[in-house]
Amino acid sequence: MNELIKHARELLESGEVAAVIGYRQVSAKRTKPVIITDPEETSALVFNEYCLNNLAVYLTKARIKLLCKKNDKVLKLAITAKPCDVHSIVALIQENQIDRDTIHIISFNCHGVAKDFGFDFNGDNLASKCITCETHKPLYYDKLFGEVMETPQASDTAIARIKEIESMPHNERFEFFKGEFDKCIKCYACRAVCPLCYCQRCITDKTIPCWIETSSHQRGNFAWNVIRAFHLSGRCTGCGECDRACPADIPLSLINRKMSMEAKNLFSFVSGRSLETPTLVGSYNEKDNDELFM
Amino acid sequence: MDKQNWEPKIAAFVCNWCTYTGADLAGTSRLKYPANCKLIRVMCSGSIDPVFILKAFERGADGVLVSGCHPNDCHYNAGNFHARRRWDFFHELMDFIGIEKGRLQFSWISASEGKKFADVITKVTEDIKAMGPFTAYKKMNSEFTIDFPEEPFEILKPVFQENSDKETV
Amino acid sequence: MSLCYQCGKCSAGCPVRYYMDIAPNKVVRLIQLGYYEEALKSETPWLCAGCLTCSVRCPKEFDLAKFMDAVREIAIEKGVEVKQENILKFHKAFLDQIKNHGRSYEVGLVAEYKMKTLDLFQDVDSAPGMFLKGKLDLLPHNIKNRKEIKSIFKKTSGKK
Amino acid sequence: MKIGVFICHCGENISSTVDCPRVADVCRGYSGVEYSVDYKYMCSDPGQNLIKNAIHKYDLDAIVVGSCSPHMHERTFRNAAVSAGINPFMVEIANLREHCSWVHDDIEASSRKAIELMRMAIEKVKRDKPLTKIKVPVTKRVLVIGGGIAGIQAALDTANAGYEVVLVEKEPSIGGHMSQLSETFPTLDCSQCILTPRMVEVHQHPKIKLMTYSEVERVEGFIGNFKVTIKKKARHINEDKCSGCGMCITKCPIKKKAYNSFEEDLAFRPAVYVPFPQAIPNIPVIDETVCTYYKTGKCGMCLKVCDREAIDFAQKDTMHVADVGAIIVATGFKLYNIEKKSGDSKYKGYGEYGYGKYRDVIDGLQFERIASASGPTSGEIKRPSDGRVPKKIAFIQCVGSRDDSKGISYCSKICCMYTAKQAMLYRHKVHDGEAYIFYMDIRAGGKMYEEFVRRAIEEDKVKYIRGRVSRIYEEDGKYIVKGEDTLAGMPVEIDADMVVLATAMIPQDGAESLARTIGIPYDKYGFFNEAHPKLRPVESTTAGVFLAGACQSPKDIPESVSMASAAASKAIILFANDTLEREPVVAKVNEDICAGCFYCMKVCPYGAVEVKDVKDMNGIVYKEVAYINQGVCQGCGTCTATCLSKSIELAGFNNEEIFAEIAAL
Amino acid sequence: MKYGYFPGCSLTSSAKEYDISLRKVIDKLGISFDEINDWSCCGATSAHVTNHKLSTALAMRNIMLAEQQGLDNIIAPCAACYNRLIISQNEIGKHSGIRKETEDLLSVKFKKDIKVFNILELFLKSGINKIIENRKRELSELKAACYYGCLLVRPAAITKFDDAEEPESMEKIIEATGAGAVDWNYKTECCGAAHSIARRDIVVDLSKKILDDAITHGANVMVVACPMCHTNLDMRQRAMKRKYPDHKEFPVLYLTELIGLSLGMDEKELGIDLHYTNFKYADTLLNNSAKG
Repeated sequence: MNELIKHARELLESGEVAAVIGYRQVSAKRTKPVIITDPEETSALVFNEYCLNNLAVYLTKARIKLLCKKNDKVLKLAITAKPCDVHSIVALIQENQIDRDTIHIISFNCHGVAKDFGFDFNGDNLASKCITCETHKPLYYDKLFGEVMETPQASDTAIARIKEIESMPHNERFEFFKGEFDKCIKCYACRAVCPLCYCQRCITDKTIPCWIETSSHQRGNFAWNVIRAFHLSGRCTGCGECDRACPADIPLSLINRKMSMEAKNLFSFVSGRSLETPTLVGSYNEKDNDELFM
Repeated sequence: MDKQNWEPKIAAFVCNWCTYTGADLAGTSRLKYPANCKLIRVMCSGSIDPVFILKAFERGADGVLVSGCHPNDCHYNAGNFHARRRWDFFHELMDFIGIEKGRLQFSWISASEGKKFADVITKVTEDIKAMGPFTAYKKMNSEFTIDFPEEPFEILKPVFQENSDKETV
Repeated sequence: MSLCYQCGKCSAGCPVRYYMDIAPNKVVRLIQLGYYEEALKSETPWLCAGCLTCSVRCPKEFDLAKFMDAVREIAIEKGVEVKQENILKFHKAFLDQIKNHGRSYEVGLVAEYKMKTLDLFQDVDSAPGMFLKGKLDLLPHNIKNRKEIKSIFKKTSGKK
Repeated sequence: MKIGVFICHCGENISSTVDCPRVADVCRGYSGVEYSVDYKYMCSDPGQNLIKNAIHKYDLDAIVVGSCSPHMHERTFRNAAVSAGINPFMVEIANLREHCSWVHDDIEASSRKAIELMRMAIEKVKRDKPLTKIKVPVTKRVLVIGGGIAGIQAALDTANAGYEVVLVEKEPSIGGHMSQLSETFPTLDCSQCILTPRMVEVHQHPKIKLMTYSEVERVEGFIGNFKVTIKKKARHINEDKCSGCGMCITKCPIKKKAYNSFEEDLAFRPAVYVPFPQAIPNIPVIDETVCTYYKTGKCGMCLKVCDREAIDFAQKDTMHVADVGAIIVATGFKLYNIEKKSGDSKYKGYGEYGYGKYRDVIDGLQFERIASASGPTSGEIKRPSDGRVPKKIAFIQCVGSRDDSKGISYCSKICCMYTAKQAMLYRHKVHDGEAYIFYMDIRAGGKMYEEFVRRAIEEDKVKYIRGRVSRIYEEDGKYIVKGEDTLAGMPVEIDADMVVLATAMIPQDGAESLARTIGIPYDKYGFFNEAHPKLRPVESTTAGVFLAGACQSPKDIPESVSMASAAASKAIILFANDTLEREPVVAKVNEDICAGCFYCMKVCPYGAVEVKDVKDMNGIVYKEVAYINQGVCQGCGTCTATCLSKSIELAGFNNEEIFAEIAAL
Repeated sequence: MKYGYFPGCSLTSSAKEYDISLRKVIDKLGISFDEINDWSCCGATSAHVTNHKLSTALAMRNIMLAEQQGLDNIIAPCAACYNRLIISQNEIGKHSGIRKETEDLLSVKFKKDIKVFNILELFLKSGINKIIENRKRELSELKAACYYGCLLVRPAAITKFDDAEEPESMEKIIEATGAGAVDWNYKTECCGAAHSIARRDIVVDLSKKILDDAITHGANVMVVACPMCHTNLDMRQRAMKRKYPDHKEFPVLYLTELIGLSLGMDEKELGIDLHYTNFKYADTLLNNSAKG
């Protein structure tokens, strides 16, 4: 921990970075995001199993401009990111939202986080994404901390859920999702918390013409959730923040997970894993699956 | 409503260069096919947004067909390749959330495939007839009515026939 | 089959072309046109040495050697009279050896072949030499699992 | 908004299964419809007048015509609307014939469908916006790539029409393959005699800028406005100073180190050379790879003998930029001449013919050089190996061509003719010689072509044998050609003194990379694709890029020349106007809400999307957004569907219009 | 590297010396073999020319045995065996129907992808340097005509190791032994082995042509890698002599024998005395110097 603080302090003091986005502890099993610009405040920085937030969501063009422009000079922005958060950063770089050269990634060898604040960190309370995580060491970073530790064992309930849904007949499935989507109160917390929902104006806010009905009724709820899932298909890096944010407990990341499985299945692609691989949306292969087409 | 006399409503999004022209050829060849399918012409299959399909269902379609040029024959070189990727995804998503694959069908029909166009329309219409009206979606539709073109004359009954008891604007 | 455009490159390169009654490409032509009987009766498939020269050089990548194998197989199945009957007899004798011993047994092979063809004096010049040099074993090399070989023969000889 | 609805009966084509008056009646009831009428033939003059008069009388803003396919008469009705003062894009066509009356039998069903189709079109037209055609300026200069006969013809035709031409040739001289040929079929006139005057004309033409020993490096821009970067390779000779006296060539001590590629490697050339005596321009090139000066820094013999001080060892490649309005690609062909070890080439070699192993097994172009009066043997037919006159010669057709196993399925088209010509030339020159031709089919379509082949057989006694050769091997200085006469059903063996292989025509080296540079599609062999195989054979699918000659597919000289003239006339048509008009169906970005993810840039097949900086009032960039170049955009709309924030709209097919159509389903 | 060994019938009888010399040579070069237990005939050529199913089953039985024995690869020194094994394996890989049929016949499932190598590949892969290192005898006077025969390099699409028309791999091995190789025309021409017994007339004609071409091109020994070819070219020379009285005896060696010679083994050891034609290394030298 001291190393992290020392490093952040050095970065800020040397003037290399304008700010450090990180976590601070608020109670025993709870952290909060913090943006630090004063070297003196770096002592608040922590990294542990309760650093749940995906801080990549703060990497927006406007915020970077606001934080990093210092007297005609553009400084770097440092961010503490779990290996899985780095995937989001990679995706953002690939979608031209940030520039790799202006981001200083401080990452950690990670052995998982708790599913939510207040839970003990153990196999029973492991966050869903950590169960199948394959990147305990970040794929891209500028500074790496932390020791390699074993991840607690847990069973993959999400995949079992997907299998269960897939085994239902279509009409039941439709009713199931209709019911789930119907809980939506259109608070758009899922959108706000998603690092990849960076659009200045969301499709659902476009009213001339009206793309998605925003009134709170089944049809509009359905359309919004389907299009949200589709817009993240092949882009979602699986951070699961939408699930945590949703006040109505709609299984958002379940659909995202299913679509990520399809991306892997159909196109052997996993989002946010490599800066060199072209993004799935926006590229094509002449040999893509053609079975669909008569 | 009498299921025997029920006729499905099908929307087809087709590209201007291949499938629309293929449909023209089906016409000049006087090939016969069911009258349930109405074509919406776009420039390229690459420009069809998934929202179009949701909108079609929202407007009471029982099925949707998307069709464009064969791979490598796109008038715009690669539009259909991007479309194919998009549909590969969207189709899986729709299937997962419970919309049967037959409701949403895809094809490549070239300008010279008038016969294929007629066959595809016939097949899609029959498939959807066999599946019956898309009541699940229509139920959602009925919950909150939307404005759609006026129906001044008797011959065109309201679009949402199944729920004609509900009030429509 | 419809791949063949009758360029004749197969016949041109065939090492045993001079001994054949009709050119290999003509066998293909006959089959293409449906004259199966004429094709099956021809000596050509039997004289084919299976050297694959035609298959390797075919501009249409048609595997003529394999095609000839198939013609022979059909000819046997249909019981068409084989003009080059010695060749067939040899093949049969050879397969009998394998069937019985699992490996080729040359003394038995030659003996059976000669019994079948009554061509007793061919190779009299080489056989004694072979014995002297210890190349012909008087006893066959039997493999252990002859049952399996026999069953393979039995299963594959069944009518299709 | 006042909408006029016009339902056409199309004689009985529509009205036989669609109740047209009823359709017109129903449409009259839709909101916004001011006038609705049905008529026998809307596309006829009276029909069009009906539309025009209605527009005037009812002061219509938009019209919907229910008729045949928009591919048939959209333009007709748009023109009618324009002449009555309505924007042409305020016209919608509902396809009541091809998509309705012709394909359905039931009158009730097709009438209902017709009404629904009309309803969709009416809803769309309500959302239509007036559009104006896009005007693009035209640079009236053409770039011709390739200085063979096709390039020469295209350059001359364009230049004679009064436009400037930049002719780029990668070799030191123009002339191409035609300058290598001895005599041409079917007239047997001397190739160089008819070509050389054209070459000189190109050289002297005031409108043609000739750039030899140069290659196209980069092409930017779009129709009417291309910006081309051309690399001029270092000749190491100052073109302005050189008088073409040839002293350097005569005195160069390196005589036998480099094969003469113009002579198809049948002879050597010095380190400083012109490809052939009639070369245009007649300026030599120093070959760095063999010149002693570049190896040891010594020699400099040419430097000493050149009294005009034209030798410049330090010369470097230079880049030149040209603005052109059209590009004519005429890069031509080369012969399939892969030796037995084909390496990573996509074509396999011909080991069975000993090609590349036996010196007297040569290809068609090599025979042309041997038969040419200006060639290495001064026109005498001699074997490359020992210089003997071959008394028996075998020609083999379809070597490479029509041979799937070697990677080429197509027919090279010219081999039948040139083989007949070569056999004829041989018989004319070697009276006691025998000529055999192994062929599969004779394809002699063309004026006087079949007669020419018959002449070879009947008058010159060339022996044609139908069958592909399987193997060639050397025995006692003869080449045993093993074939089969498939007509006689007999094996054939010929002990020839020389064998000529009519190898396939394949695209010139680098054709594929050039196609990518220009942005034109090509087939799996590397031949450039035409926009339409029948109706647009000289245009590429990229607007403003035209094709001429054998770069598109195998062609003989008259075909290449006519294609070149056609391509030139396409360029001239383009230059007839100062500005270029094009359909306004293009995509446009809403810069206010563009998030700058640039997925549109990734999916655009035409590279029409650019990065645009949005500046605040102090001139400081505060945002990068996508910008679509309207000249380049072809209007496919793939970007509109890919855009996640829906910041792009395709004019003429915008989302509001399509939603309206869906709503009216 | 350890190799599975499939000798094939000929190597146990008419081509004993091939087997003997091969085993001696690899022993010297430090390559080890693991013979397939209870191998059976590959079915060449009689099986595949008359019964396709049978031929595939016979060939695959041996591959199956190798798999069961835990081998990764098989060396098949006989060109015909090699050809049958590799073609059957390829067919099974391509056509799931044939695969299933054969699997049912043999009541097994093929799991592993066993590589089948011919003798040339064996030496190219792990022999050339060792041959050069262990060279004991000067062989430069030998001018070998390398005879591949028809089955060793065909079909090139499946064998994938050398050019089908102008192969050069055997020459490379020959050069490693220090002997010279001549360029000649009949490298891959067929000797007619399939008709060795039933149509001896054909075989004699074809073999004679091959030998003559080698002589014309200045060879003083022929090197083969196939027992069938050897039988035809070596044993049939007597019949040849009867048909063509001016035929001169021409020595035909197995590739392994030549390698053995260069490694310093003597003729008897390698079984060269089992040939019908005489090959005495000393004689050849003598002949050459007499000519020269």
